[in-house]
Amino acid sequence: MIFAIMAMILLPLAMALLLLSPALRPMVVRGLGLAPLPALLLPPAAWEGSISTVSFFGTWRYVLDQAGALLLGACALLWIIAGSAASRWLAGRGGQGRFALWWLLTLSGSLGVFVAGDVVSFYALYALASLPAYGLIAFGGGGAERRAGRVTIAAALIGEGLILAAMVLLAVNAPGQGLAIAPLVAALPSSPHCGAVIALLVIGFGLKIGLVPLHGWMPMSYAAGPLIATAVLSGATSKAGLIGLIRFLPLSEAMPVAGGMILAAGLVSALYGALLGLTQANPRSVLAYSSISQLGQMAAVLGAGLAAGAPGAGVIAAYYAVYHVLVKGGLFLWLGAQGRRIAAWQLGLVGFAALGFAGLPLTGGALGKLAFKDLAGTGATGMLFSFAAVGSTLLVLHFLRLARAPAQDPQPQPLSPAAWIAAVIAATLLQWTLFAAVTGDSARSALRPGALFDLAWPVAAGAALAWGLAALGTRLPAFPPGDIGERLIAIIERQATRIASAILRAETQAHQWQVSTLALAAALILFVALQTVFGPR
Amino acid sequence: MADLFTILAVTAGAVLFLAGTVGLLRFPGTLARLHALTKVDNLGLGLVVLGLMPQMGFLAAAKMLAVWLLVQLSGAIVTQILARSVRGGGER
Amino acid sequence: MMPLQALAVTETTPGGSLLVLGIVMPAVALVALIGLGGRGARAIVIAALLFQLYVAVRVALLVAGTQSPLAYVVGGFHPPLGITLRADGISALMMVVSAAIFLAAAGFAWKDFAQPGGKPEARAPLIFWSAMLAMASALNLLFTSSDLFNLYVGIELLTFAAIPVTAIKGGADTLRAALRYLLFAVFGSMLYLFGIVLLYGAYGTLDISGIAAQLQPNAATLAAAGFVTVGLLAKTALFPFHLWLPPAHAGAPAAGSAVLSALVVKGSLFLLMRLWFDTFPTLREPADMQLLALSGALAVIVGSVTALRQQRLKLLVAYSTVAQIGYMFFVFSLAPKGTGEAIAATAWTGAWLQVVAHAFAKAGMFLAAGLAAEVLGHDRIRDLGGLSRRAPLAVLAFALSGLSLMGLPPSGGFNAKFMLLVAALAGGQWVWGAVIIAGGVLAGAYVFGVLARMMAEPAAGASLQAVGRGRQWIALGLSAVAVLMGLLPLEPVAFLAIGRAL
Amino acid sequence: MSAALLFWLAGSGLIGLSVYGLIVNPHPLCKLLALNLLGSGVFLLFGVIARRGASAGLGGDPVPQALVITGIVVAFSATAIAVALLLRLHTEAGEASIDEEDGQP
Amino acid sequence: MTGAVTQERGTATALLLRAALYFVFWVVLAGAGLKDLAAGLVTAVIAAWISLRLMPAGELAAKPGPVLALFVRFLWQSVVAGVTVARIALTPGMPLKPGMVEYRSSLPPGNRRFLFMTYASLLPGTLPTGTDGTDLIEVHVLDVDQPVAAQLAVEEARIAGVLADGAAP
Amino acid sequence: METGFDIALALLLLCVGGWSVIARNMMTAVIVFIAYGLLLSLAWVRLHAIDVSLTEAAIGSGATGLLMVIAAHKVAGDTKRVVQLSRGFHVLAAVFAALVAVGIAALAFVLPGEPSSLAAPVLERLPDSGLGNPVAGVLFVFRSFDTLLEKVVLLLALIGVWALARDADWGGVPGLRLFRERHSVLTLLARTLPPIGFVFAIYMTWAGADVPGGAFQGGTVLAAMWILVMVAGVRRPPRISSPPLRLAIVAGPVVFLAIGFLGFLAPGAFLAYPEGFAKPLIVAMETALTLSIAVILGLLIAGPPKGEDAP
Repeated sequence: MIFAIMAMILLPLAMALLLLSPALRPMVVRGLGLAPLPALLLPPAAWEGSISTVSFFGTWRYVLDQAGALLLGACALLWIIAGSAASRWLAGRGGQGRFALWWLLTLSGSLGVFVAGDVVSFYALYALASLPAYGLIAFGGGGAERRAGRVTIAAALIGEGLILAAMVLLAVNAPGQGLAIAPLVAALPSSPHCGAVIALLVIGFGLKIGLVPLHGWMPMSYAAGPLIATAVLSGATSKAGLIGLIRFLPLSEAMPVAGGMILAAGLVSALYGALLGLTQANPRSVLAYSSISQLGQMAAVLGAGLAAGAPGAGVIAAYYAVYHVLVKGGLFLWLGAQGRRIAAWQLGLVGFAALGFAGLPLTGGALGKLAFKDLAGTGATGMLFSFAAVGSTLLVLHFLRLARAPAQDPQPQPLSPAAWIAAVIAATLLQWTLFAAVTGDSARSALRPGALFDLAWPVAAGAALAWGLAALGTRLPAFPPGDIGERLIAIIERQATRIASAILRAETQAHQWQVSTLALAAALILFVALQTVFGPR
Repeated sequence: MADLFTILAVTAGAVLFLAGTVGLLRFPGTLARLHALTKVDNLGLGLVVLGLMPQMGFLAAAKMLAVWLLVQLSGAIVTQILARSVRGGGER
Repeated sequence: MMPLQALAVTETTPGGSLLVLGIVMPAVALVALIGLGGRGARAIVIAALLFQLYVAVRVALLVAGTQSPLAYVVGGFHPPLGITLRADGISALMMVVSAAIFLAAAGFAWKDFAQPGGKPEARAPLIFWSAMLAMASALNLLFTSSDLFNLYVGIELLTFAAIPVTAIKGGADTLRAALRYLLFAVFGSMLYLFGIVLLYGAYGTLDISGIAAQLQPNAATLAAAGFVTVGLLAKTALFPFHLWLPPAHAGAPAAGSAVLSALVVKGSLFLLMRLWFDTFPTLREPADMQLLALSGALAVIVGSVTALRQQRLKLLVAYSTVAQIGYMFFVFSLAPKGTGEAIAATAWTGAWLQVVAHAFAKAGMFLAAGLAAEVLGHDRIRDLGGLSRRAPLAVLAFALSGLSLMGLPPSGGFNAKFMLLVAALAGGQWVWGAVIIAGGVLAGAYVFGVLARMMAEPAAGASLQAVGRGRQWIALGLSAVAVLMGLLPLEPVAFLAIGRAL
Repeated sequence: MSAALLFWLAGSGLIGLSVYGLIVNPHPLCKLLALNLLGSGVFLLFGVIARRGASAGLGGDPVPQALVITGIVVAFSATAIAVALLLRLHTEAGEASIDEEDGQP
Repeated sequence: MTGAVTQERGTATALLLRAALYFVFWVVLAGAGLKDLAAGLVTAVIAAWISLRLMPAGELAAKPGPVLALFVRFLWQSVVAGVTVARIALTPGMPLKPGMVEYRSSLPPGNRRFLFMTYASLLPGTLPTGTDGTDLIEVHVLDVDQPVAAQLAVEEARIAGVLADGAAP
Repeated sequence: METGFDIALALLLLCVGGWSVIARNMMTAVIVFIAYGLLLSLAWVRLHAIDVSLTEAAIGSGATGLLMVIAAHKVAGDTKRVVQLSRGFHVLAAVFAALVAVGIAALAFVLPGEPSSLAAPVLERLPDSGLGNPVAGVLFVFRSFDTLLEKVVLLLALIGVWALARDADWGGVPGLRLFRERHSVLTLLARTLPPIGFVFAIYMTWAGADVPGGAFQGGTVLAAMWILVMVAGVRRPPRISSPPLRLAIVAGPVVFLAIGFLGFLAPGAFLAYPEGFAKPLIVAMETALTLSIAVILGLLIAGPPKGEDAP
């Protein structure tokens, strides 16, 4: 297993190094779709022994468990599909080496993060999954793209900082335990800093999964950059945040307060994302809000799990996410494949897959929803999940309406349609295949009438609502992509600029000769005075 | 005898130093002041040296004489250079 | 934390003469360089620097082998009358780091500063190599001497060697920077010297362990500690005493900047650590140490933000040095005095890792920046586009160095910051922890800003010069060391405690 | 009052004066002069320490005296480099100022 | 001045003579210990060699007799000069009419003229302030009414008389 | 009487020092500083440190003063003030400076009562070296390592000054920043004084082993003579690339280093002297150092090479 893991992480990096040679560059670009192949070796192994660990250099340690394996498999498939499409898309295009470099780096981190078993590896691979995204988003070099890239990277860097703080606190709380994640997390509930660590984790990973109100960067980022890049960013790299929550939340311990808060935050995100998505005019933004909503539901599942102390919540959330990985990636690929008129069969297939987010029976998404039904419960929480599904339906229909209109700015080089079709089909097949392994129920249970009804009514209600709204001619207000998050970003940008200018002014003052020398004299006096007052006697 | 000589010579030297200082203050113009400074003080120093010579051994006395002669030489030359730079032509 | 082992009388240990050779041989080479007027300059320099590396490695092996410090009594006169040299774990480590970076910088500058063969001696090579040799000598002195006045001569030597490197290009800006540097540094060393005066007045010796053995917290000692510390802060360019560093480090030739940023500021920092942990361990009071940490925190924030706003690459890298120096000052407040606790050992290791990782990363980064300027003919950040085509290895070097400066694993910078963070959070010093994290975020921002530009398409009409692979590999090698340090386990390193009562 | 104490006080005063001059005097040459004055003040205090250590028939402790001699030479070296820098800067820029154009305290 | 009063016939003689003179100076400084004398000897010879490099033999060669006479006169003139200026300084009215006088020298530009100027600067009331490539010497005097030029001409003749006809400067 | 003199001297030092700090005109400030240096060497005499006094007069006042005079002469026209300091800032600076001064002054009263001194140990071990001057003993025996490094510092100062040459001027003659005159009586002085100065310089070095004096003071006198010769134009300064000059520069350090390494062989430690040979070795070293110091000081004052400009 160790070789597969190493190959999975290092192969993309090695290919990135090969890009240095102009001669090998086109070859590497052609092989983008092959880079994630080693990852496919891993998931089956997780099912045989459930959890396996390797470690080397003392610090570095890799773990394969079911949650990680589910996400890893799905993401690897998406990367393969998108990578093959990217190779074609890049052929003969300027800057292909650059694009391939950022692509491969992101790929390495994005897959590696699912098997990271110690805090250092996790932190490193998480960063690798987040930071090079800048290059993908800002690839075109336009002003909006660069700004989107900047905002994305700022969010990523801040998230990194918070996560690092959380990890160090984890390590501090369990001295002598080493740096493997599992024992550190196990020691967390008894630590005095437990609340702080969980808050840091939720905010840090929340930035990645766009938990409201930390979601502002997401619509901005998904609306910019090449669609091929957005596909993997939305489908795969956002799951790094999810695996973070899965790995670092002490799910085996019932923590009603913390869990309840995460549950609430997730549900707010789920509903808010669905609602605000309806106000968007750009299909990419709509998909971004859909991601906010979907990832919010996943966070809510984890919150519920934490509240109840259900260790299985991680696997269930991951299972639900698998569908999102491939279908969300596929939808972006579909947008990129448009160029001409859209055939009806396309719209049908896309609609079927996308309504999976709402839980349309027979879709893979429906299976995901069934898997977490127990965790969601039947009370108010369950109802809220259902409302989220209603919202998702509305959102998907809104998306389809927007996407049906001829693209204003048709892609000069459309992506190959095979990519999105492959992604959508893979998603559906994967969900059906894995259902039994994850839930323990047979897949047939998903076809029980009760289950079908539970799944169908929110979709039906959503469709009716959409029809009603359209019939009444209701016009929803238009919000800029990112809404309050965007506003928040603008405020932060303004304040940051102000603070930076103030610091620069202070620095300009401080490097004046007279100020600096005076400060030296003052420091001398202060130092000696402090020594004299507080020093040893 | 030697003591008396010493006292007289050193006193005379001191008086000359005083006169030189008075001249330095009173004379008009830098060049005139240079006269006061060099000529009077040189003599003053000479008298002091002369006065002290009997009080010490041969070698020490010779040392002092050598000092006086060197001061004469360098004093005379440095004065001229100062004078020249005061006149304004000296600096390149 | 870990005071010097109480040593009644230090005697010369086997291999102790290596310490003398480490200091004297570069001086011999310097004398030969001046005396021979350009003849054989290459051979002299390369021989001296290789010998330097040999000495450093031998010292490190001996220290590691015997698990005890090396010592040498110069001239056979023991303190308080004479001077002794002493190399403990940290000395040996820094000697190796210094020798390695000097060799790399020399390799980088080899062609630029070659004496023209067969022709009369040229100016720049003589000046550059003389200064490099003098710096090498002075640094080894600073790492090993245990006599405070001898160390004073050492820090002055280091400054005087740094000045010509700064001023070698000769434009008005660099001259101004060099003059600022000199005046400010001499101010600092005068304050240091006065501290020494007080110590001599109080203890009648200048030997570090001699003073430590009889240390009393009396007024003279407290004042001395203040003067010595503040004087060295001026030389280390801790905020707000950094006025000279950015223009000076940005104005020197790339190899010179690399050595200045990587090593020269560390010389006085080393001395500062030596003083507070070896000479005045019992004076380390929280109030003062928090003051140092506060300055360090300001350095991190102000230096990083200022770096973020620079328009010239070399200035950005120089301001990054201002910021990175700040981290090293957290050790004063994170390693509480008088304990052998795990926290203190963690902070201690973290600080030294930061010193070393920054040395390699910054040297690599300055060399990369130098190559960038060579390829493009300027170092305006907004027009760095195209660099990745002409000098991909240099861009890679910049990126790897940046990784370490940001504190992302795997890198020495990460290990350092992680351990400092552990110490900060375990000691309840949340504020410093927050600053360490914020510094990493800001560093990420400026490194990414530059990398993105480097990867961009070349500006229209830009003419790009080719640079050799060899020098790119040197820059990359230095950066790679900084990254490979990240493979070290995240725990206190025993070697750093050799020669100290842990 | 002993000579040692007197010169200690004088030395302290000189250090204070030179620190003031170093901060406020605008021209680098004036700063350099103040630095030299600072150095001489520090040396003088070292001399007082030496004088306090008069014993064994010596008028002062020879170790600090020797160190002061080394210190004077080092300070002179700094002055020589500084003057050279200053004059070259004067030639290059027409003015030997080390102030930067921006900022007013 | 020590160089000026040396009588020189050839370089070797000059070397010996000057070395002897410097040796005397050394002894005056260092005393007559055995080691000291040995060191002094070496020093004196090197000093004499330096001296010859700076001022070749014969340039200011002088006749011993007149030199002695001039030296005595110089001493006396020093006294007169000092007393004169002191008297002026201490006299309430200060009888002083300072001004510049131009003197045309008959000595060629170079060391001989410089020697004369130096000597003149020690005379009462006169202070040469400079010369150039011509025969002009500018002299500052304390009393422009005195016949300074005539006095200087007399003194110049004395100097010229002392100097032997050596190599041309 | 003596106390009165000391009080007067201390006050004078403060006044003159203060004057040189606040003087408006740079040339005035520098000249006052030179006077201050001379007063300071008097103070050193009062502190029973004749060696330091001589060094202060020669280097602290003389050589430093000369450098500063040259600089002040050149930059006299600098008037631009980029930064105008407010009155408040002046007051603030004065307050902090005063606090520093008062603090240091107060230390006089809290220094440990029992002064520590190395005078006795120095005297005890001095006879081994054959030297009579304890200060020379410290400089060349006990702490000769410092002294060796100090020579490296001087070399580096020279490198620092030479670094400021233009590339085209490299190898040429120093630019003698002093005014040079052709028709000056200075030439007479420059032809007559140097041999005497030489004898005196060698005497100072020679005697330095036993009485105050030494290589540094001797070297300074010698340097002064050399500068005199160069300024008067009697001898052109040598090209900085000339081999004899380079040899003279490194002679002292080379001998010093050689003797240092010799110590490895004979008594077995760097910079230790073989028994009985200490004094001759030290004298040889000091002689070579005198030459090197003189040349280096002269070159430091003469400045970086300026090419073959018209004299």
